Amino acid sequence: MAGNSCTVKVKIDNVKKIYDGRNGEVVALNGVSFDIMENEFVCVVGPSGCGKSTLLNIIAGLGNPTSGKVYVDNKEVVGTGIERGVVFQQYALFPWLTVRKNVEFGLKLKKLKKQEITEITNRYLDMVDLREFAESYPKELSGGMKQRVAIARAYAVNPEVLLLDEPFGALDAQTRTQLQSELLETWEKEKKTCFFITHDVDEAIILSQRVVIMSARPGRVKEIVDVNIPYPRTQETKMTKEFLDLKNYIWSQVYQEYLEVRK
Amino acid sequence: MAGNSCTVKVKIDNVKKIYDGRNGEVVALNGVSFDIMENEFVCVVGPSGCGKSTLLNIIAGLGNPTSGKVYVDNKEVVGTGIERGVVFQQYALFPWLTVRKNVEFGLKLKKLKKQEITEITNRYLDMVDLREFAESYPKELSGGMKQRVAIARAYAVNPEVLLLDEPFGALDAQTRTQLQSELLETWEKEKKTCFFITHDVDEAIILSQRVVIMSARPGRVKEIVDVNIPYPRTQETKMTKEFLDLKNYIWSQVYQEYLEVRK
Amino acid sequence: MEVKQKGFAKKRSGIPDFVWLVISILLAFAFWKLLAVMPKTAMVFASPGQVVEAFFKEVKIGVMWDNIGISLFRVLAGFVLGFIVAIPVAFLMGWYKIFKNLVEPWIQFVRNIPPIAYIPLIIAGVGVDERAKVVVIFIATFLVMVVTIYQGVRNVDETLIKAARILGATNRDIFLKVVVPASTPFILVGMRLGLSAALTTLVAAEMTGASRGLGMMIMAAGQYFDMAVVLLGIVFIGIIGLIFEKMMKFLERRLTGWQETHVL
Amino acid sequence: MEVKQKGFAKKRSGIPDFVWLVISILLAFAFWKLLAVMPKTAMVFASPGQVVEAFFKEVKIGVMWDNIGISLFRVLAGFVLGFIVAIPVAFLMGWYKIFKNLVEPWIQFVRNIPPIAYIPLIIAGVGVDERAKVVVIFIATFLVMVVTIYQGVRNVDETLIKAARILGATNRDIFLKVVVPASTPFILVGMRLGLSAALTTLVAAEMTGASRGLGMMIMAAGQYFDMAVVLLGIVFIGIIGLIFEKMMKFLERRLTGWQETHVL
Amino acid sequence: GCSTGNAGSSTSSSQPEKLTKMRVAYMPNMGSASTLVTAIKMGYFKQEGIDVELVQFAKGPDEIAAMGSGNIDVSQIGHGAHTLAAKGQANIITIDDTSLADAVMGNKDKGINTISDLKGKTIGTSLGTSSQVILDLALASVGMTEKDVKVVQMDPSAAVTAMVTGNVDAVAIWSPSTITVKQKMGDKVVTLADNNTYKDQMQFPSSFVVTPTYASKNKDLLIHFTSALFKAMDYRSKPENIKTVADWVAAQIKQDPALIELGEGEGNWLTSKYVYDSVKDGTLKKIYENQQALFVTNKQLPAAVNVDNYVLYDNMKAAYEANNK
Ligand SMILES: Nc1ncnc2c1ncn2[C@@H]1O[C@H](COP(=O)(O)OP(=O)(O)OP(=O)(O)O)[C@@H](O)[C@H]1O
Ligand SMILES: Nc1ncnc2c1ncn2[C@@H]1O[C@H](COP(=O)(O)OP(=O)(O)OP(=O)(O)O)[C@@H](O)[C@H]1O
Ligand SMILES: [Mg+2]
Ligand SMILES: [Mg+2]
Repeated sequence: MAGNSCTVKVKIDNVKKIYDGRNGEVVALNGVSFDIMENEFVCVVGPSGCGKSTLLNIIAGLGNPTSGKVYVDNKEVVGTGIERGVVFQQYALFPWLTVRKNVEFGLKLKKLKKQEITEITNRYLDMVDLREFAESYPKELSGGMKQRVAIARAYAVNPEVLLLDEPFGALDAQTRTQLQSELLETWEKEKKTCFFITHDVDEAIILSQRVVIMSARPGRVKEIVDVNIPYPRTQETKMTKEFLDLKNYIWSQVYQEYLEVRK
Repeated sequence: MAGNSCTVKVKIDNVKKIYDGRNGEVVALNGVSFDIMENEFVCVVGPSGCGKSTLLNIIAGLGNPTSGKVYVDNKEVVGTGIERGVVFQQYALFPWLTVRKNVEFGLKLKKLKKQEITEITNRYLDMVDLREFAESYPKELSGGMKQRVAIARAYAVNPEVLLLDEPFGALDAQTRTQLQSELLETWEKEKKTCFFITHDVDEAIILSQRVVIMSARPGRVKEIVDVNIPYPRTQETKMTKEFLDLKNYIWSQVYQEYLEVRK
Repeated sequence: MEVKQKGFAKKRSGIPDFVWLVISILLAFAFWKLLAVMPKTAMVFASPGQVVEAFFKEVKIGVMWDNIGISLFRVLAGFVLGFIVAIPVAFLMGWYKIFKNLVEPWIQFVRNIPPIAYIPLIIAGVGVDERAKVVVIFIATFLVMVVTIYQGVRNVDETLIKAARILGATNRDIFLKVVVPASTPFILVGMRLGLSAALTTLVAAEMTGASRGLGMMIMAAGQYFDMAVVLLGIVFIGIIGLIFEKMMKFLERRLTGWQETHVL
Repeated sequence: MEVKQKGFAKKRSGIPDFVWLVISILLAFAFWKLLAVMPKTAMVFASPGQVVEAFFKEVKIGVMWDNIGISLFRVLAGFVLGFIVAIPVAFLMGWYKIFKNLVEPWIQFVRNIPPIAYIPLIIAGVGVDERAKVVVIFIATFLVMVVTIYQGVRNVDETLIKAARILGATNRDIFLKVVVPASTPFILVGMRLGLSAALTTLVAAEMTGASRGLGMMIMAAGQYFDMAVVLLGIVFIGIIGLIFEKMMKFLERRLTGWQETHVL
Repeated sequence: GCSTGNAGSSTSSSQPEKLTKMRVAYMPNMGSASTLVTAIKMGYFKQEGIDVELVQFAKGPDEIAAMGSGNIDVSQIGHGAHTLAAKGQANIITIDDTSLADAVMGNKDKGINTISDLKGKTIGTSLGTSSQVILDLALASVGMTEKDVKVVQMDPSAAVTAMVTGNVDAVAIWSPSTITVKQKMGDKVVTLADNNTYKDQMQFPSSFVVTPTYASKNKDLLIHFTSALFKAMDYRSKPENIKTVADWVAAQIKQDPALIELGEGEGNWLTSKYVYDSVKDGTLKKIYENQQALFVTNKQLPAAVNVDNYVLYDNMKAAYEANNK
């Protein structure tokens, strides 16, 4: 079973983000602070539009916070780094590359040997069941298949910190479950740190050690809930009282926030 | 409570669809036949890539079947028609229009009066909680907000047949539940016919009168399951034995198909 | 391991844009001065001073503004016509295969022919009045714009067209409300290049019998090797071009606010 | 209520493409014949027969192929140079604001100047050998391509750049592996227009002291009002243009297979 | 280039010496190319120890630009480019010919039979050329100016088109365009004035020029060069030779000989003796002075300068004397 070491891997320090929209300013994040330990699995839940993706982008180094800072390994984040991998909410596949080449993209940049690239690519294509479609272009894939390519691509470069933005949203329940266990497996085996955004409270509890509940706009951390259920977690876990209590609690917390939005 | 009249609204007759991919031919649909009654609510579930979106596109008149035919009101479908509305899996918002203008798009084409357009638009913007963001551009929205705009846009033109492709996939559980009830409400009140693709078996059962289970590639109809739970259905419905039995059954059926894909 | 991010970030350098423009212009002047002094090029490059002198001379004769005005009219008339025709033609080419098959080879053929080469043909067909000049510029701008906009039309995301159809859009609606806005980036390049083409064809256009105009001024001065006047004409054409570009920038900002751009 | 779908559907008409091409060419010939017969234009339009005659005459003098060959060389050399320079310049303009601020005004200024107007300047700067012709064509093609490709660079979907960065791409990688492929449609228009510009500037280029070349042939024949030879030159430039276009189509098919297009 | 240093051995063609290379600019017509081509064909340049490379240009100003940048040593220029000489940027090493090519022609169908009929009509011409000057002189002869007519700028080939298609009523152009107009319009066209009409007031010389720097550095070489030109001019001036010369020109500029032969009469084909005499009696000076006065009137030149500053009489004299010693 994986557990936290005591080192802070990602430190989010009083992050604020304001977008200058046409519609005036939108405060997307306001004073968000929390730490993610090395080899920790954190899930983030919160109502639509509360700033989850914004926070993920800032950690990834893709957007600058308006104020506040993010540190990874005690170093301030000033841009992207291959120690942080991202699965984007909207896939962001390269439309001019085949599925295989999309997955190989990061590996080639790492200048790995050809054979190694092929091996790794095949491994992850198998994981997401797309070996058959390796030579297809993204436009020839269904929504769920595109999402799976994005997952394979992010996993392939083997980053220390995985930032996932609703990675399983377009998948059927079965594929979803399977990819959940694959993710947990790699997480345990390879000591990754995971930051995982989801709308599915079940998923959040099954996967994570802590669930961060975000409040409605302006996005703040409403509460961080510890999930003290031992790994490995299975379908049966979902039937335990512990699980159901947690689920109800988190659900009701998010529900409050949701009501907040609806005035 | 809504119920089926005995008129067939949509007739799907032995539809086959083959894509000419780079990778050779992909048989996306093979011999799909079933009817959707007037004012019926049908949900479709099936593993990722099994041809659900393809089928929806064909019903919408956006893609021609390789063989077979689709009839709406006994007339063969040869193109789109405003009696059929679509919420696309990938939103398909017009990036150059504000949220409001996106929703107004179809209404303006209908040549409604200005005041009426504004009224309807506001109604649906309120429904999806985006009145505040009416003047924002799609790029300024979060994933879930984009999806909500797509929903409002499709509802606004008030089509007889609603074709929805995982319309709530990017939404938090609460917003999702709310939009589910809104959908059911309009469906009952305005006698709509709904064809609803989802990965969430709970959602399928809560919403529909029949659940179409599709088999893995080449997509065929594996089974059509009647949902004989009376409306209105609530959160409590999810605790009934009837519901849970159905859920388990459908889940296991899809699971079989999923295993099929994984060989 | 962190990669420094440069560019495509919306960061602006501290120095405001117009300062850069001024620097750029000063550099150009310095370069010009240099060319006017270097023995190899001195004969051809009148110095800035001589050009200014030439300007006042032309103003005094009373032809300067007249030349500018009439040339501007020809350029704009030809360009506007070209634009009005290019948009629907590009669209019809994207829409109706038959139309495309019939029209495209002609366009492909004509667009490579040097304007000076078909001047006599224009004179024979249209005559020597204002129409002839406008026609020459029209042809040049039309061809550039139709090629560009056609690519834009082909490039429109199909799902958006589908979405519009579903909402009840007719072909006309799709053209006006989807294809045109979706190909805005191409239409903008097309307009930019169209305006350039209009100006670069000005000399050729005014070979069809002009008694006024910047192109004529350049040609006539060239006969006497009056390089100050030639450069004066070039400078004015350049300035008109810069003004056009400013207008394009303004238009661009208005039309593509919805776009995610990297540099502003 | 159903809207008939035309166009943007991948349906092809039953008639194959080359038949349309033939029809189009035949129509062009008929039109030409007509122009050569109508009294108003007969004077200027040599008939196809006369042009063929002129062709054999030029072949017999032994200059035809030579003219074509040297012009082709100039056009291609200028174009290739223009392309090689335009790509990185457009990219740097999109990437480094300082570079853009410095370079853009110059480009904006020069691109509106008629090539015939700056011929003397080129001669003074570069001389009268092959280089001068290549430089004239280089300038014309470079300007067209840099404007087009720059728009393409600005138009690249930011999320793709983000995705590449996340995967460890350096600026160079992003340029080569994201910006270039993502702006392929713009690069293609740029190349098309660049090739056109190369051909339309040919006459101007060969004013820089040429004794061979299609442009020179046209100019010289024009002096003697030998319209058959002028048209011969135009026809050959047009044919070269059509061949270029065929090559572009081929390239396009290879490069944009990944794109969702509406018409094939 | 540098001087050959064997000025004395001008006519002795026996020694196979190293030839001095010179690049000479010309335009592809009879008036501009004939002397040069003849000198090459007859071997006159070789005899003088010079290897001439001809470079063809479309316009005089382009030649000057090439000369200014050092890419061309000598240019053969027409009327307009002489402003450069007056401005001190070029020196005339010799006159080549005077033009008989220009003409003002009217379309009878448009009611033009005399110069006075031009009033209010549209006239096509290339501004700044000798043809425009002839037009101005013609208009002046009946008390009109360009303000009384509508003058439009066009290339000669465009002017031909405009004339024959009736888009302009008259043209002021030069050979071979004049010939084309006559061919196409037959007796519908009337020639209202040409160079001969005003030859006392104005002649339009075309000349060989070099930059002043080049002139001062290559005095001897230029004498040799001019000697060769004079021999060629003498050859060309003989009526029995003119057809041969035309055919050489045609070959050089790759044109149909039949077309070029039409231009046999477009110039006053001067002899070296005429040049020598007119240098001595001041006729040549007068020609250039008249031309310069015109430039001043038309504001193409700010003020008159002394013609002696830019016409190298000594060069012509020396060359003639070398040929005739
Ligand atoms: N580029 C932008 N410009 C302006 N506002 C933006 C931009 N991106 C996001 N926003 C705003 O910031 C807020 C948070 O957006 P974000 O994408 O982080 O939400 P989210 O929590 O990921 O939502 P979802 O669950 O729907 O994906 C939203 O209100 C959105 O409108
Ligand atoms: N344009 C296309 N060209 C080629 N193949 C395609 C194309 N669109 C879809 N396919 C193929 O057709 C099959 C069905 O795709 P479809 O989008 O209908 O699946 P889906 O059931 O909607 O899946 P998901 O749940 O992942 O959205 C897939 O195998 C896909 O690869
Ligand atoms: Mg999000
Ligand atoms: Mg789908």
